[in-house]
Amino acid sequence: MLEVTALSCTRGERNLFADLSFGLSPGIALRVRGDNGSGKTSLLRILAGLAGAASGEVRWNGSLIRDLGEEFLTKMVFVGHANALKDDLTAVENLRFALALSGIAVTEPACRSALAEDGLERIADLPVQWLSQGQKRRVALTRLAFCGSRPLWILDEPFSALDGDAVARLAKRLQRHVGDGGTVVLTTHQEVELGFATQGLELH
Amino acid sequence: MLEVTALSCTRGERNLFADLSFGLSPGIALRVRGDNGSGKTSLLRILAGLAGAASGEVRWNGSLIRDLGEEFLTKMVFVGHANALKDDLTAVENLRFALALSGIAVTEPACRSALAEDGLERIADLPVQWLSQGQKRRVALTRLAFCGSRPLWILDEPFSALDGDAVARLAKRLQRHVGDGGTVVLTTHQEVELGFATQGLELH
Amino acid sequence: MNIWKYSSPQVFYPIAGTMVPWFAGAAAVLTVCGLYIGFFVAPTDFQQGEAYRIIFIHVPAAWMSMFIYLVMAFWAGIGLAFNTRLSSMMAHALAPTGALMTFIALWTGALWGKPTWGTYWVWDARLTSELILLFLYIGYMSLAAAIDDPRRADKASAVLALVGAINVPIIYFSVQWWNTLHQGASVSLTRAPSMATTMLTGMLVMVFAFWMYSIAVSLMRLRHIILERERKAAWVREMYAG
Amino acid sequence: MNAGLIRTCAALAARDVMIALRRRADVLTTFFFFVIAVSLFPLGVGPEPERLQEIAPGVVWVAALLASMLALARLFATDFADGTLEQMALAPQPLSVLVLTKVAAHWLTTGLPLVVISPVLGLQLGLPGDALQVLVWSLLIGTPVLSLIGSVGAALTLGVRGGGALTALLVLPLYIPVLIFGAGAVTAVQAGLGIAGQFSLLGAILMLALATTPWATAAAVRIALE
Amino acid sequence: MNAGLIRTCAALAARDVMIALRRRADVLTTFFFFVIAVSLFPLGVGPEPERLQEIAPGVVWVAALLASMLALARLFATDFADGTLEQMALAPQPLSVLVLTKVAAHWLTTGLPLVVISPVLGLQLGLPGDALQVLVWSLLIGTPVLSLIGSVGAALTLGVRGGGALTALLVLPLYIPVLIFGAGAVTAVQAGLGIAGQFSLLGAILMLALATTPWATAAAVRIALE
Ligand code: HEM
Ligand SMILES: Nc1ncnc2c1ncn2[C@@H]1O[C@H](COP(=O)(O)OP(=O)(O)OP(=O)(O)O)[C@@H](O)[C@H]1O
Ligand SMILES: Nc1ncnc2c1ncn2[C@@H]1O[C@H](COP(=O)(O)OP(=O)(O)OP(=O)(O)O)[C@@H](O)[C@H]1O
Ligand SMILES: [Mg+2]
Ligand SMILES: [Mg+2]
Repeated sequence: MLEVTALSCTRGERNLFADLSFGLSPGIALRVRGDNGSGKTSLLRILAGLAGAASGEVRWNGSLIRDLGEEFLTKMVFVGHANALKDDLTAVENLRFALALSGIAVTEPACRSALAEDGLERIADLPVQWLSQGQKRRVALTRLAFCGSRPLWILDEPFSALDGDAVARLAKRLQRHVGDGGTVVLTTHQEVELGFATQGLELH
Repeated sequence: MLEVTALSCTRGERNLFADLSFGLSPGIALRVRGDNGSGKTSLLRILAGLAGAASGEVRWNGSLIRDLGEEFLTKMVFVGHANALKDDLTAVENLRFALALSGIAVTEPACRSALAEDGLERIADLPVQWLSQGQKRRVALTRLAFCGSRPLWILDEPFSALDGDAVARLAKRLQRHVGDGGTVVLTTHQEVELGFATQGLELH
Repeated sequence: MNIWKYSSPQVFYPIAGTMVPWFAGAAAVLTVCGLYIGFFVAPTDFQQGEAYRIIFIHVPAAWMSMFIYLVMAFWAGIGLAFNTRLSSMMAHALAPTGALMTFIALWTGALWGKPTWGTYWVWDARLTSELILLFLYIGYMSLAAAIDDPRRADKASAVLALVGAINVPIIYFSVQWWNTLHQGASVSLTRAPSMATTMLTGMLVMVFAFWMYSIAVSLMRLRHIILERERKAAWVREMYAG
Repeated sequence: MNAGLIRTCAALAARDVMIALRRRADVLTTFFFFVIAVSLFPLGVGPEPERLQEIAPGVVWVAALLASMLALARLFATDFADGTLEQMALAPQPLSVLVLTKVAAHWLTTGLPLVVISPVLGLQLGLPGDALQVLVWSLLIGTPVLSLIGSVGAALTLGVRGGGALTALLVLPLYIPVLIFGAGAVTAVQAGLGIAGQFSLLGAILMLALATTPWATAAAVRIALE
Repeated sequence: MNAGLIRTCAALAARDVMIALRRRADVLTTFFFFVIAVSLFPLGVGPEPERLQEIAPGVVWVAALLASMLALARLFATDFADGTLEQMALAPQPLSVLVLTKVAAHWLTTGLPLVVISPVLGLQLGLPGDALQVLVWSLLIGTPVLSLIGSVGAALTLGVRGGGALTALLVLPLYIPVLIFGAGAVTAVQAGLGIAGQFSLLGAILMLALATTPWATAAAVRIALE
């Protein structure tokens, strides 16, 4: 259960949003909409605890995420604009390390098959620097395959650079997660039909 | 008139496409489709003369672009995945320098009004590092406003990260350019209706 | 009444305004007295002749250079911990004065070194660590200057200030830890001072003069910083409207 | 929990070392920089053996110091640019420990090689056997301190105007004590004096750095990500 | 065409200088680094004035080399990462000239300040007046060479793995002649010898670098973009 109360965020002289409040119970997906620069990324980073808000609180199951600290981090995955991939490592290596970092230990074969499921078997052993824009994004997103146990997913423009199939596949994954009682917060400018109901939040 | 004959491209062990041939007469837009990693970016970079092809030739008005050299570069603009913006400079400064670099001298007021036209007046004087993903992309694309005189536009995923209005605005700009007898080569995974006929090219 | 209300720039700005003249005045008076004692009352030193009179500038400057750094680090730390805007501003306001004091200590010390040690500069522990102090001040200021977002600048420079604080004890005890050219503490609370009382009084008066000066200047700078940071705030607008 | 922490750190260290080995560029440049910087001195200063021998400790130490400082540029910068640092901050493990791990890996790939090659360079400058030993030991204790202190500066300057040079400005002053005791130990043994003092001080500094810098660096990283 | 070339280069230079000034810290700190690096040597080597004076030329020159190396890291890297380099390659102007412009701007903002401050540092190390003059002149001719040679290395290491590293390491040794003659000139004047030889050689190296490196760098850039 994610609760946001009276959240406001300022960047430099601009107030992006003020006094924002909403709650997300399990099995709900929130889709943050808004023009470029309306503050979607800023909001998501605050929800993930990466940035601080000018005022207001973010609570997870009743307690402030600041106080929860690492406990909250074991409940959450964040995929931002940046892919967090190392150019010199192969897709498999990147996936393994990314998961290890977020405290999820997986075997190499597991990574391999997860990549294969996402249609990336051919490039599983290429250094990421050689991959195409969309392939990189997809490698970064493959992490989600192992994050079913984490209730809260925060995804910033996950569909950007993905081709049709990849979009569909990701949408299905999100659908499954929400179906299993997970919570998803995402932004996207693309008109993808997610195949499940989303609560909407419009920033101006 | 852009002609491509028997073009093939290999990356490492993979050949992305082989023996590709097509011609684009003025007033035609080519939309390159294909899954992630099918070779769209590679093709566009070859057309722009940034990368070399394994075999085959690219001709502009009959002569090889390699031989035309700088003359060809005065006929073409390329907007790639990367925005080519300097974090420390403001949007206006970035725009001016980008244009100066491609040999187009413009006054600062001109840049300012061009940015305003694209709905960026508020951030015209912010250092680019503070801008949102989409705002950066839009600043990079504003260059096109001054490139009407350049027949060939090569755009890689121009619509990525743009909000609805921005997409529409860019589509209109492309439409005008094609209407004026320009040639546009672009890739996009989004289903944007461009409002003008495009020749399609599918890579596998 | 709660003391916290003073931690708001809006409240503190006028208070600082009223305090500045007093400290400035005190600084002026004390300096005159101190210099008078130092250059006319105090006797000529039997071994160093007149050169020793530099002490009346050198020692106060040297002490302030270290003390101001500690105060700066303290406020910076408070700002980092409770992110109270005002304390970070205080830290920024203190830095230039501290750097100036350090520079004066180095400069006068070097001038003093020529007659006494026969050289302007030796790479001895105290001199070196004092030089490091200057570098730390410069680093603190350039880091703060290099970051546009004030909130981030405060925090980042605070971390640096705290890490650098380790250097101050090194400066102070360097004379005891290593056998240096530089002489050890001749003034201490535990034992009787080992210098002529007139010299001592003169020096102490100058020390207080430097204190007053530092406080006055820092407060003035603080007021500028407050205005600069809060220029968008309502109260500043009103102040200038009315 | 604890096992998880160890696993995470192991993975992180393994990753950094692997990357360093993949792009040999970074490791080799630091290393060669050190070698060349030292070898330059006989050229810059002139070949008189006894003079070279006199300045040898200082030269080697300063070169080591500058080399490890040059390497700092790559400690966090790439991770910051590609979003990995973000993910580190989001890892359910104390960031200070993760940072410490990164610094350790960094030292393994940039600091240790310097220590290993140093006797050769010392010889080249005509240091006698006992001085060589002391040189190696002093570097072995000293270079980790350099990496630790440096990490604070590197983190503070992330994404900040001023880049590597600003880092240098911030950390070099803090390096000076290490330099004084490190080089001091070697000169002392050359002069036939005791070296216990310098080494106990170096040790103390190392402990202090280990105890404090990880927190400072972690704080700086969080600030940079804000 | 030609007018266009000049306009483009002017714009490019203006941009780079402006960025450098925006990051005022950048310019300042390259030179603070230089200052601090020089100040470090006495600490390592010991305070004896006459010895310091002897090694002063080598010290200042090595420090200058390190400083300009530090600054070089940022010559192309950011332009490469954000796609500006791509656009430079697509500019309807000879890439080698554009590259040369960039290097010039880079030298103006990082090399020149070193030259300007160098006499102060020489003084700190006890160099006499005539030696100071020679030092400044040698740096004035030498630092541009460092920037030019360095640009090749900087371009070679762009994005490339393994191989690029080694080629970059081949560039590092190219600094050596500059150092030998640069520092050599100062030591020569200290020893009361003629300096014409060193300076004519430095000049020759500068000419050679001007004539060759822009092409090499341009080629390296194109390779990196492929
Ligand atoms: C650049 C050179 C010098 C520097 C950086 C320097 C630095 C300092 C510092 C930091 C202090 C305050 C610490 C303390 O009180 O223990 C100090 C105090 C003092 N310095 Fe210097 N000094 C320099 C040169 C000299 C010289 C040449 C003399 C005279 C021979 C001198 C005489 C003193 C005295 C008498 C004190 C007061 C010590 C006390 O009463 O506690 N200093 N100096
Ligand atoms: N220092 C600053 N001064 C003024 N405005 C700032 C500053 N820093 C950031 N901004 C503004 O804050 C906003 C950041 O928005 P954010 O990145 O959250 O947008 P977004 O909704 O993610 O946009 P996009 O859809 O393009 O990703 C931008 O409009 C930017 O112009
Ligand atoms: N050295 C290499 N070895 C093998 N394959 C390589 C190598 N370098 C690049 N590739 C492959 O070449 C392709 C490059 O494709 P390109 O970037 O043109 O794709 P794209 O069509 O633009 O994809 P996207 O839609 O994701 O942008 C990728 O599939 C990549 O895996
Ligand atoms: Mg965004
Ligand atoms: Mg692509």
